[in-house]
Amino acid sequence: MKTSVRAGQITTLLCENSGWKAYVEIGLDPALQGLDVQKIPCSGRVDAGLLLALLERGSAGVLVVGCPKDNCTYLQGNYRAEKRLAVARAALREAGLDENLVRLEFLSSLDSCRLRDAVLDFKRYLDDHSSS
Amino acid sequence: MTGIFLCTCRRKKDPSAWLERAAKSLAGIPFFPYDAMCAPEGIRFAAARVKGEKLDKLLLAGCAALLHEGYCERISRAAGIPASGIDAVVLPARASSAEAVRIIRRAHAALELIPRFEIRRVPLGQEVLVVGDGQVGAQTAREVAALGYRTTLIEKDAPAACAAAADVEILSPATLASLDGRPGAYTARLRTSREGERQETERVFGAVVIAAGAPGADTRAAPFSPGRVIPLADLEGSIERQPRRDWPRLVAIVLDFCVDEGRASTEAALRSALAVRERFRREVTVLLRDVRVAARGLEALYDQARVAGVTFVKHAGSPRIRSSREGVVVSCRDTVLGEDVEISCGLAAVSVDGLPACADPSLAAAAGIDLDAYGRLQQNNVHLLPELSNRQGVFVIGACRGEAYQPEVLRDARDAAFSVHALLSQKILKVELSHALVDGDRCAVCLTCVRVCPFKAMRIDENEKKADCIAESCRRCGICVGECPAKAITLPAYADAIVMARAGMAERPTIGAVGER
Amino acid sequence: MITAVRKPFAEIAGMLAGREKVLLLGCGTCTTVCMAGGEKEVGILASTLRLANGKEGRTVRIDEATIERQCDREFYETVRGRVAEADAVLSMACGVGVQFCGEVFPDTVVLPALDTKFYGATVAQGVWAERCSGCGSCVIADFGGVCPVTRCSKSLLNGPCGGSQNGKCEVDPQSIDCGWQLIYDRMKTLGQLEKLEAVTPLKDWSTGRFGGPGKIVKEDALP
Amino acid sequence: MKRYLVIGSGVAGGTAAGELARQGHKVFILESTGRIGGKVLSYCCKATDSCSRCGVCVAHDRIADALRHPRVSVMTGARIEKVESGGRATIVSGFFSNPRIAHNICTDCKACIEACPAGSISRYSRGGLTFTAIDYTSCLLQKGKKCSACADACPADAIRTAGGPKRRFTVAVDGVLIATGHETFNPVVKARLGYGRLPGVMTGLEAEQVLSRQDWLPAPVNGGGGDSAGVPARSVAFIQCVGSRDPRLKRNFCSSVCCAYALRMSRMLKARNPDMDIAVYYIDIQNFDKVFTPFRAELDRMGIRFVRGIPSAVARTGGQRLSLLIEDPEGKRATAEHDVVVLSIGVAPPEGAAEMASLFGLELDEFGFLRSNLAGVRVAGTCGEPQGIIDSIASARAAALELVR
Repeated sequence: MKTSVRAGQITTLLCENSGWKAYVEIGLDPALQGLDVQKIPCSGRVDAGLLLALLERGSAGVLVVGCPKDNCTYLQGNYRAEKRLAVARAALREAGLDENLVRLEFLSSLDSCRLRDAVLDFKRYLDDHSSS
Repeated sequence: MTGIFLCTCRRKKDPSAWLERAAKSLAGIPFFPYDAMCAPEGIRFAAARVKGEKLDKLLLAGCAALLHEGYCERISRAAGIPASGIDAVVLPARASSAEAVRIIRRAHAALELIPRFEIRRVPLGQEVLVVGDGQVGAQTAREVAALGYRTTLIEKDAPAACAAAADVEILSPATLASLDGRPGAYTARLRTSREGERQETERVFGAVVIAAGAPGADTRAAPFSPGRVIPLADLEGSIERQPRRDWPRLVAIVLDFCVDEGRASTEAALRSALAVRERFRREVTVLLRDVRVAARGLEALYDQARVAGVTFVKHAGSPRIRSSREGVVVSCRDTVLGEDVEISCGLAAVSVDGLPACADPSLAAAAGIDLDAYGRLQQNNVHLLPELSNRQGVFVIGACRGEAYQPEVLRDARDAAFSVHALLSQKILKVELSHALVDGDRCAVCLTCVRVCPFKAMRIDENEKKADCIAESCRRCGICVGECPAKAITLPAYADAIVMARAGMAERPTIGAVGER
Repeated sequence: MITAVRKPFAEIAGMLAGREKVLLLGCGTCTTVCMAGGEKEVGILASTLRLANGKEGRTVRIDEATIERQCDREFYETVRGRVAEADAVLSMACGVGVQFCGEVFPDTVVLPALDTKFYGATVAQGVWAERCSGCGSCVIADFGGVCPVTRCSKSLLNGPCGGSQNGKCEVDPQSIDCGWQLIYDRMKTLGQLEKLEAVTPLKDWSTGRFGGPGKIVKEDALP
Repeated sequence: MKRYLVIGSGVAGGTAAGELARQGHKVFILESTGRIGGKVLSYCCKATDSCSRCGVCVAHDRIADALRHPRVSVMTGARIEKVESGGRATIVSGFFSNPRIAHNICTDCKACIEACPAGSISRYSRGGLTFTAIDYTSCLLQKGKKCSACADACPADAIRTAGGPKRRFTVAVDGVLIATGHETFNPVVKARLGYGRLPGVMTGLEAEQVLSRQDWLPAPVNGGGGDSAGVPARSVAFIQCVGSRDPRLKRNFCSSVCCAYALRMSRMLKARNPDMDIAVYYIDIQNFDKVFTPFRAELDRMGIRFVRGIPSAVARTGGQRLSLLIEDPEGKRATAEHDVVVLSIGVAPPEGAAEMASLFGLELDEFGFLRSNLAGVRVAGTCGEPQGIIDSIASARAAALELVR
């Protein structure tokens, strides 16, 4: 039986130089209501342990949004994030879970419509794949 | 104490019971509903409550307007609370009071975990080091000195060729051996040699400008041979010296040999081609991938060359050059005709800018500056362009980082001087001590953070035998936090516990089997 | 430092089958530096185990802790209580730590989470390579500072075997340098090539692994 | 502290104003329209998963820095009437339009937008840059009516109407930076390319505007034009050098920016829709990236087609498609079909460049771009020479240095 993932169970970690700026414009968009939206300084702040810990504590999925590559204000952050997401995905596979419970999107501060699409797409994915 | 300011402007239709319920649920926390938090009265209201209730942090709840950086700056100024002590959350338009309280409580719990950061005031040294005495370097030294900074210029070759201003100290031959420290106080180890004797001196500079000139080209990539295949730069010399009778019937000029070149090469090729054509009445064929004319006057120069009878062959990249009995044969795919062509000439001049760079990584290593995919200084990141580097207060300009096109040299020098001035004219740098913190007990001194920090903000404290973060160099990105294998580093404003609190989750790991859902 | 890599998850999960209270014990020294068993890796493995158990509906208690060094008794004091609560300790130290943990807690099952590899150096961020085999009688001085016992796949002491080609070792020409090429190059740099003329006598291997478990007693350090 | 006047609020003007203010100076920005930011605000981000370094996000940051700064005041709907020399200072006078919004006080509460009876007030919010803009062409006050609805509604007292629709000003400043930007070439002049006549033919600027809202270009359906509604185009042609390198139009200069935006846009489109056919018709591809050769190789790998030669005409096919008249390598006439044609229109001097030159006593180059030899008056950005965003920023900073020195 499929259940709808409650928005509040989705964690979105937005780099304050890209995803967060995009979010500020569309903060009242119905698609984004009720999500746990957090500002992080850079996608490079995220590590596998943190992602797994969030899932472990009840997050239905974690969406990390960083700047496009070579657009990271901190130069290397999004490259590091990509590697760490890979570690988290490997761990999820090992645990017998869906590795796509964590997702990394690269988009710029100008792309609020793509942020909305990314969130909606992730929600849809989790809805389609959540089992209970 | 953290005060919660709830903007009620979008809740005019809400029954007052909504607010009452919310206030009741938040009992014990200073809670201030107000009609229009984003308006100046709202800001004044918050500032007054901060004073009256001795609040040291603010949590704003309402619409997305409260999230704007500009708003945060204004309320921060009015209330005298640093931005790190202010947070804002969006409440859904139709949120129930319970829903709103849940969101507020989480953000509140997270904000409570953010420490109050002290501000450190560090002096910014008023001395500037310029590396390289080429046109860009010399011009930068003049510009910087004219702004009143004590300027030192070093040049690796002796004697320095530049005629910098009288108030610029010139050291040559001298190289940069290492650069440590922070913006405003970089310690540079300078290696000088006098009469063959090497000396090392340590000098402190507030800022550094690197204008070290073009990296060497890998000349093995083209079959250079004297009198037949020569660098384009040498062609200019031949034009001055070589009598007309010594010029072959056809001269080929080859650009974009391995990598795409820019306006500087195009201009040089056009000028040389015109000179050979007009002075010696010889045939000239310029082979290039594209004519790069994106600057004032270049299109006219190109027109002039065509009118003068210079032939242009646009190749598809990677032309081949071989010797023949008559001289040299250049072959390539002609993309206009769509066929392979061979040009036999007596002399071929190849632009070395089109050869792969064989950059000397020693300067980059000494200065702690990253390289791009060509091996030139400065990563190809839009936030760095054109003059910033991965180290604050270290600027890179000129051919060491990219194409140096003559009319832009002056601009680049001024750009760098402006950056130096923007940093150092503050005299005192105010630094909020919210930088990455290393827990000495956990630190295994593994050097991971030192190696991964893009900004060279991490070093090993030799006394404490642990990693240490330079607050002035740290950009608060948290890359080191995620990388540290000992979990010894935290970014105090974005600690794991704070992320967990905002997500409404338990701080301590769940020891039980299943996460608490 | 001693280097190690984490075992495949399936192997770890298999070892833990049936255990109900497990303590993951990280080591804050060598395996932290080689990024196999420090606090970060402990956290990742603990979370993975909890998520896996949750998925399967198992109620297993996974606790996590990291101590300074698992090869010294005193460091275990801080976790004594938590070890007592566990019915198995999954050690993320090298083999030394795993065994020593068992010696400190003789009644507790101690399981290895890592495969211990070698004594190595960090040759670049994220890359570790073997440099010493612990043979017990160091011969490096005679070979230009490059250890033939470790760097030569066959531990040859009198020149390369026939499998050395283009400076690479026949065991894996892609990734292993011929140790003897390295020795030769280094000695050439140091101007010591003539030392290679000397024939190295048979090595006494009993000072190392082949003489049985090693033990050091330093008289002046005894209490 | 010195006082500076920056004319133009786009990338170059915004950068210079923000940086000068941060260094402790007072800066006045004059903007001829009621909207800050210039053309860059209608440009799209051209990143795929990786950035193509177009600089549009950086430009937003720079302009936002300037607008937020307490020492920057912006005068919109402004016009300069007289420039005098007052010793070391330059005295500039003219008028600006009311209502005037103090951008560093405005709290983005939107009360004025709701209050305006003519619907003249709008809001821009993208990439961290948020401000309120007034369309003076429809504003009632500007039309001679008595209206102060926006000012009355503003709780922040950030909107002023004192002094009537046109308010005179005189400022004495230590330096002037002219950064009035550029106009784009009007492709209607090149009638055979079908702009304004054939649905599906759009300018690069229009493509930017569409792509800043969505990541596909609309194919003309049932005659519908550059509307964002519709079906995604499956085949797009970029025609380069429209109005550039063209002696017949007295525009034989390279506009510097069109290769950059067309190639970056095509990379973005292709990455989002890998099945799309994209062809770039060109004379010469300019080198615009710090590491250009791998960038171009990536486009080749992606399957973007580079076709040397500019189509001489665009026509409508029997279906909904566009047919481009080209020359094949043998010099024979051939056609190529596409759904949408993007004309990479060039850069032209700003409107009023001649007026600006005569006011300040500056020169115009042969194409009408500004040049200054005066110590206290500097020119930056595209009004001096066609250039991209990063170069505009650099030129603005270099010019600012000359002013503070």
